Amino acid sequence: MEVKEKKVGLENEEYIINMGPQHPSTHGVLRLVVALKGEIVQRVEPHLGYIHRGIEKMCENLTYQQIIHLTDRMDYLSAHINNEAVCLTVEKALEIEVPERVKYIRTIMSELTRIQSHQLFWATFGMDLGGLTCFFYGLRDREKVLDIFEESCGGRMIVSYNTPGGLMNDIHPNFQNRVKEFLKYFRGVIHEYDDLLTGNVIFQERSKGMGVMTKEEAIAWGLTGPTGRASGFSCDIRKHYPYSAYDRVTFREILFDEGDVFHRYLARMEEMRESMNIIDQLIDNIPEGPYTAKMKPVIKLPEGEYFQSVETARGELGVYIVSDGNKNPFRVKFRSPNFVNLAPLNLMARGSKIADLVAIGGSLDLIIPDIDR
Amino acid sequence: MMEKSQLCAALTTIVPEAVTVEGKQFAELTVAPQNLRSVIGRLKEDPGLSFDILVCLTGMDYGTDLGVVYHLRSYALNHMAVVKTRISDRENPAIDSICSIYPGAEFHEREVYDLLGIKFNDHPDLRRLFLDSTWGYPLRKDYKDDVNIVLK
Amino acid sequence: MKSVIEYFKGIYNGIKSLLVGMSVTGGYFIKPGTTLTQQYPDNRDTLVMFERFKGEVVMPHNEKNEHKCTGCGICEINCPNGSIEVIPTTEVTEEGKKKRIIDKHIYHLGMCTFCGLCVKTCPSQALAFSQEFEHAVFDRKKLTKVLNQPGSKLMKGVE
Amino acid sequence: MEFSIYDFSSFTAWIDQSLRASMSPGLALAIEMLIIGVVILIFYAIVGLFLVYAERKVCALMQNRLGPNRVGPGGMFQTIADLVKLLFVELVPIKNADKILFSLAPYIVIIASFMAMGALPFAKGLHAIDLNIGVFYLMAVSSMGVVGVLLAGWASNNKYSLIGAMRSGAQIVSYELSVGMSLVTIVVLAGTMQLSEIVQAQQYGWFIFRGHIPAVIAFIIYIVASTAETNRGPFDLAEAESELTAGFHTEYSGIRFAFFFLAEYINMFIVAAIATTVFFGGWMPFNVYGWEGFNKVMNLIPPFIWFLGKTGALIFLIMWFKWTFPRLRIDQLLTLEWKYFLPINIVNVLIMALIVLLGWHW
Repeated sequence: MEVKEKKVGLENEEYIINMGPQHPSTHGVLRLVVALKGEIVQRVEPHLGYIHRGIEKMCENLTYQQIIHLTDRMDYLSAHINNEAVCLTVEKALEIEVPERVKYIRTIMSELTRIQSHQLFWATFGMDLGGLTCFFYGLRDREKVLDIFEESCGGRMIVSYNTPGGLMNDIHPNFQNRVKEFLKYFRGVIHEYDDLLTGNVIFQERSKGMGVMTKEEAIAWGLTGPTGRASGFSCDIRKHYPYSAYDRVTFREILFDEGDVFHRYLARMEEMRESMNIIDQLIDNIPEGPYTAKMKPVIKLPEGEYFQSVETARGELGVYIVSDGNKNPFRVKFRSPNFVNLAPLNLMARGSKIADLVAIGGSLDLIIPDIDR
Repeated sequence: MMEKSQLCAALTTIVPEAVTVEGKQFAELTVAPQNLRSVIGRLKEDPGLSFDILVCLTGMDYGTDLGVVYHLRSYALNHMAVVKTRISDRENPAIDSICSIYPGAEFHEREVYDLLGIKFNDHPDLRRLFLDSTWGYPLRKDYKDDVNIVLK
Repeated sequence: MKSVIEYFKGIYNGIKSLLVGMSVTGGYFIKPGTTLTQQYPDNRDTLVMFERFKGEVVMPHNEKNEHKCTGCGICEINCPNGSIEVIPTTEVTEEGKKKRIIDKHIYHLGMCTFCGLCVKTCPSQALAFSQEFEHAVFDRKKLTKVLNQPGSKLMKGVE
Repeated sequence: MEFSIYDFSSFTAWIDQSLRASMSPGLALAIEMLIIGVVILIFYAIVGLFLVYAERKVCALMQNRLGPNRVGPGGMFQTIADLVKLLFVELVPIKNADKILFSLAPYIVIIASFMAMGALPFAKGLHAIDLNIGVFYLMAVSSMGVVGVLLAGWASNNKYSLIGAMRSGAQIVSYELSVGMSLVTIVVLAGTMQLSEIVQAQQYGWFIFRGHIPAVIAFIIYIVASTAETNRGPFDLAEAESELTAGFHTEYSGIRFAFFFLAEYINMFIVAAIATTVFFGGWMPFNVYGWEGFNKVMNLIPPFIWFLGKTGALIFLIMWFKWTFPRLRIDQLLTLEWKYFLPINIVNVLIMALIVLLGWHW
């Protein structure tokens, strides 16, 4: 009798494993405490803070120009878009209209950033699922975008190209040619992405129907970006609240209804194509003009609160600046998309297998420095 | 899509206990902490407003008071509103959690608790998120850290 | 019957998708010319960085060992990380006026985040980015550099 | 004494006779065993090192890279350098690990692959032992490695290792079935289990051609199932890098890890060699009945070159799988076996038996 009781006790025992902070599939220092029953995930509990640098606190002692270089380091794959978010907030507060040229360049740069971010997503997602070759193809193509960045901005990932009122320097004379060259090249090789992964029967089996978020759940949890749009939640800031030159271009908002891993992946693949179309519409029409608006050397925002959202590669990045009239902000808050997208991980992964947890985590495309800030 | 002034008028009728001001960007509501949950609940449920998504939840330290700022958005109707609340008790600040209304608020509230020390009543899992329990509340204005924060 | 057809259709489509994937990798295997690897230490001589590449902050000197830095300290104020220290001194000019000139322009490469604000805000364009990217050193002290060369002077005409 | 690279039987017989002439039969047998052991050990090391190098180069080219190219010409000695490094790496002791089992596990894995090596016919007359149940023996010993994997996972006192080992157990037990069934298909066709006779029967036409469609299906199933049995991608669930860090060998370091690493490659060689022997005529050159001139040219190439060439081609195929496909999930892996391979295999064996009974094969 006693033996039997013991056995029951063992059956109810959860097998707890620590995924991370150092683990190949967490893409950084995220720690997931996973309670398992056999291979089935019972509960996932994210533990954060391994790369918390207190960016919001640091911002309180920096000027608005100096904040820019910190935002590069939040979501390092959307560095340009993060820069733009802060710049737009400051410009909105000062009620400055930036030159048309700046708007066009910012939009092109943002879309290039989105493309390279999704390329890296494709690369690492393939690797998460065990297709190691994807990693190299993805990075190979991403290198070309980074070269464009390096030529104009001077940095590859950490670009710091935007500054309140405009850009740090004008685009390189070679910029347009290089971008067109890249678009031509990338249109030629993007079919490989589909051949290698999208169409693959193993990949489809692994990703279809996994980690489903319905539209209602996605809205309730505030999922944005491709993650939210794969669930049918129309949340593209570029469409709803156009900024920079997005009101001048036509593009499709990628929406799917299924909300599973496969459609999150598909949403990103489609977004890459859509981004190329946006760049196509803008690249030949960059107006001549100054690359920055006239700005005072010391920027002091009028007292008040300012909020601006932009669409990064992962979702909505909100910048909330409270100013008390000084050259330093009183409070800066970044509503980072990854932080919000991570929250329902437990909901998505419960009841699936460890391998699915990796796939689900990969499909959210988490950037840990953006979560911790 | 409603104009800001229209939205303010609608807000005043639906949530009369909140003070509605037309801010620079959005309609701003100031709510007493005890009314917070019911106000936000009504903002979400009302079909004319339908604030379906909590965009941002910010903890604030105004120097004397602590505060929480909620940015709500309706994607269906394309408008935004800001709900603000202030807590004067710095020693033991507490406010109602809105996790039951917006499940996505869970992490946001944990973050605010972690960095500002504001407790959220009825939060399902209120623990510190980034820092360990021996740490202070770094986003408070009176936070002192002589080792890591060097001001020139 | 329908399920049987589905079963075999599934097998057929699955195998086809696998073969398509294999054709991509196999295609690259038989085209070894497509490799992109840069053999880094070997191609050091031919490796050219982009002209705007933010390698490290330098202070360009002309052939007469003159620089443009007036020692105003704007770069120091603008640096978000405190990686620049300007140590000024005074000098008596020919007209007998006291003038602030630079003694040492200290640059901590280890703290620099390459945001470019110092270069951009310098009123006399005294600073620039070099394309040097091999920063690794064995001693952290070597990352602290004095940018103005010993015995250098302020260029004529720069105020 | 005549010696030819086309037929090793006279050479081996000469060694046997000269040994027996000078000493007692027991001692001669012992010395023969010793010689064979040393030869296989050397061959084992060479094949292992070469395959590691080959895999790196193959995957590098598939991924648009160059692969190892620093040590020696074209990076030839990279694997040797790695081996030397692994020999000097500290064997990290694991707290609370079952020490005996922990150190035993890599040896079991490597012995299992070693044993299979002995029965392979490399060329005419060049095999250590020609069992009359050769196919059966190969299957039996090659599946022994799973014991080592299970021990490694259990003894490591690591949760990831345990999951990896359990996956490996489930995987190998299931896929052993498919491997066996697909080999049985050919055994039905050949009418024997002796490897030398299987090879001999394929002189004019390899079994994959002679057996019509059932043989082709059997081959496809065999190559997939054996990839799974060797724990290689896309079936590398036991060591799934992105899920279980390194699975069952997470805690191993130094030479113990090298054993696991080497065993994986040798197992790949063995399954490819079995496939070569059973489906592709082993060391038999590609002969067509009646084409005398063509056959003569083909016969000029020595048999062990044929054998290694065919094996190499199959190994390349397995590598190609690994570097193209994403990994399966454990339940899909088992579904593939029990829902697709097993029923197809059973029907396949029946069809093959029918073909043999009716004499449709040629």
